[in-house]
Amino acid sequence: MLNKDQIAQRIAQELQDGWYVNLGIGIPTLIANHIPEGINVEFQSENGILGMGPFPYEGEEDADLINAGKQTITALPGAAYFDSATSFAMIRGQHIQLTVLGAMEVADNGDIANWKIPCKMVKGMGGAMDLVASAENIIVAMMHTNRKGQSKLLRQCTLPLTGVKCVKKIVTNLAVLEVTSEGFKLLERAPGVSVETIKAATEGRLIIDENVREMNI
Amino acid sequence: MLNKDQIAQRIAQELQDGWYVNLGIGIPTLIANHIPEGINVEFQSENGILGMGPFPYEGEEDADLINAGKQTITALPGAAYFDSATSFAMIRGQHIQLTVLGAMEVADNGDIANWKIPCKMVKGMGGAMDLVASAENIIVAMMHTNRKGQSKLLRQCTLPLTGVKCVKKIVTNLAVLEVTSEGFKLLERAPGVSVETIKAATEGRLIIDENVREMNI
Amino acid sequence: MALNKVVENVQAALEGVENNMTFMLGGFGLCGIPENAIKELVRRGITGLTCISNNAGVDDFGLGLLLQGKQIKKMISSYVGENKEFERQMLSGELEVDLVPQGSLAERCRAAGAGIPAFYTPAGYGTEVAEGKEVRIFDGKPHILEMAFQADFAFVKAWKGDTAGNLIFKATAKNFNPMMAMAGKITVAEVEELVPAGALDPNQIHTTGVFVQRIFQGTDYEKRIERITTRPKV
Amino acid sequence: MALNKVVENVQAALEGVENNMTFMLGGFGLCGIPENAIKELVRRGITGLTCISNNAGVDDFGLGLLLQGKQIKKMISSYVGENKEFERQMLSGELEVDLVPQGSLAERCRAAGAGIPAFYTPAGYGTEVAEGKEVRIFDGKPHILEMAFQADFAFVKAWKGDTAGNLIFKATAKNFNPMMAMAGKITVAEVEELVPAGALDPNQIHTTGVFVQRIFQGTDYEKRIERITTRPKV
Repeated sequence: MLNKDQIAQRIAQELQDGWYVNLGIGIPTLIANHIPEGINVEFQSENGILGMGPFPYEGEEDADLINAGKQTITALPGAAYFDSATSFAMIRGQHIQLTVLGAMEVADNGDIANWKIPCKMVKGMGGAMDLVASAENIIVAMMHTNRKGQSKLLRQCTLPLTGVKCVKKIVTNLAVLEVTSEGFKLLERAPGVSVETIKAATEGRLIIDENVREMNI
Repeated sequence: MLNKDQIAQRIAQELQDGWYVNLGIGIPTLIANHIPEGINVEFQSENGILGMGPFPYEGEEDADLINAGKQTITALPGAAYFDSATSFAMIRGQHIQLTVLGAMEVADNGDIANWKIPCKMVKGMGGAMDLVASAENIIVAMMHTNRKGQSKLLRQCTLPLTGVKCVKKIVTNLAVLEVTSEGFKLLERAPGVSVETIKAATEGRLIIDENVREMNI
Repeated sequence: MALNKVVENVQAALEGVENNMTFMLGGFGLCGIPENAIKELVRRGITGLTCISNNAGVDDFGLGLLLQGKQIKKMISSYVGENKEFERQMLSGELEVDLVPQGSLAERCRAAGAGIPAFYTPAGYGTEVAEGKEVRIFDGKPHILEMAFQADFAFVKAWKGDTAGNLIFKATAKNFNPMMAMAGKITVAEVEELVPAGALDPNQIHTTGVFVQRIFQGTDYEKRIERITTRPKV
Repeated sequence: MALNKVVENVQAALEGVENNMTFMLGGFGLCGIPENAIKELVRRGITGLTCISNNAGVDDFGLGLLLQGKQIKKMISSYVGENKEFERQMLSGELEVDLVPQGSLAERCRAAGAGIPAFYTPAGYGTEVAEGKEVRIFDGKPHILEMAFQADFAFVKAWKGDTAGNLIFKATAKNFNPMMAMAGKITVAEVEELVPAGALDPNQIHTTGVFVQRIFQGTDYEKRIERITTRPKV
């Protein structure tokens, strides 16, 4: 079973040289720490920066330089700043090759719910709806089940949707899955995790080929 | 009867302090030479400059600095450059207080035709359709009649339209007229030009009050 | 000569604000917010406001200050609830909240400034954001029709500005400020540094003075950081 | 590390251009046109092209060079006919011409790059430009629906650019270049001065590298002026 950092590490293996990438808050943020050798990517934060660098050293924070999670950041050489309309022009116009974000639920048709729980305080969708509606390549990073042990990979989402038929791939603590027209296709299982465990933790339709390989982590 | 420079001079009297103004090619261009004392306006050229200044001195032309008529220009202190989308955001978004342009025909409901003559070479509308469709305040600068002596102020345009019901005021070599729901209202006549002359030269509906005053030129 | 948009201070800049108006306020989180204008709105105590702003501040800073005084009737934002008073007012029904996808929020501001009354976007299709909105397929993909906003005033904050109203923003403090500057019937810009017309390079202007009706030199900027995050020096 | 978009020369930059493709070309008149790309398109002799460009050059410069070789099938522009060969081909029916209001041309490029499939504008309502287009009333005023363009390649010209593809334009040579850069499936930028990533101030970037697939150092810029207009020294 993977921990959160290992989920990020596994997703980092999906990165391709030359990609622009938008990382959501939570697990996706950790991906920046695991970029494979020889792979060069540039991070976009939707509040207005391309070429986002690491957090600043203590005492070097700049109130005018933050990421979409409102954390202080730095800019790498070759970075550029832009306004919010231009930022979402990049996103909506499919100039960002990969979006990674967390989710509360994913359905086996690619629907995603990650912004609202009815009867609870709603904070808003931020940029998530724009991101999922436009990204050509969306990976969801999440735990396979919720705190009550219920599957987050469903036949149909029960929570209000963020986007429809948009998720392409899911990396959880248990597995790597691809969304196909017939449901979740199990691509890889986490080290030491059996296909049966994944089956039991997945409520949506699950396609299992012979010999599902173990992740290389 | 006014010459072209005097038409420009009369229109310049309409300028109000603090206005942004877009001047079309031809007579409108001459307006910049007649800005009244104490009136401060800024000129926009739709190819991407606010704060357009006079032509450069010989030998100081910059190929990268032209106006919408493709003439070399200069920029005044406080000028700004911008792209074409932003330029027309200013125009379409009604941030420019006055547009002055020439016309081949104006109808007494405010329709204007100034871009195309059927069966002749068509050069295109450039920015004219955007300007007339959006400007709150459009003044047409033109001769009252065409080369054949026919009226250019019509009941209805015969040429393909540039915009509908948009012209507010017309300054010609003979008169100043306002477009009202009942037709062209004669506001002023050029020095030495009789109301009868204007009547004869105007094909569209003409509203004539008693004592039409002579222009102050 | 360049036009002069300078007003003496924040009081003069906010001349004409009234109860029940709609305002746009630049900023992302607490970054790039018009601190001076917000303080003056608090001081004036006007109420019934509709505020279009990506976020709603924190309890004791930014738009949170207007919430404390119950001056806001409705928030139009993409992400809110970083403060308790907001949550209380929202749950009690005192505060109306309209949540808009961030990209649609930005584009609806730009559209307002650009004379585009409406446009199609895929964002929000199939979600509750699309409820009551026209759906249309383009190139096989469903989109929804989103409308331009309208605002009586837009309050923006820039790094540098000149007397003609030209603005330059710094780093990610740019965010929503340029589009909101385009969209206000009256746009009020406060700047950290006000310089004479001609002092800024015309190639480097982010927002041209044509969009700005009033500009003033801001004072006492706190520029609070919401989440200071650092790494250790190696 | 910033991504590297640099290609060696114009030949490499135009890899993949083919007959019958649709191109966008930046520039207003002869100001800010991608001189190197145009010359290379002429050299390659590809034909059947659809060119989206505000103007069509003059007889012996700019897009006029492509017209001389009868490489263009269709022009989508706002203002054309500054050259005799254009006129001849248009009147003889060899050349198809689609005239678009300049603001709609600019916005349709931006829309293409911004993932906005369509938008409403008042420009052209009631004219032949509106023929066959949806009309809708917003706030009492009629608007027409305009669609985003599509382009296989966009060719733009900038003043300075860095290896990451970030661009800075000079004065009014900016014009259509930034929106077209956003809109090309492959955007090729040629620059007067190519510098290393990090050499340009990130606050001053006009077009970010995310929109640019290939960048190269242009050569032999003529930068011809269409209408030299001067005033006498007093």
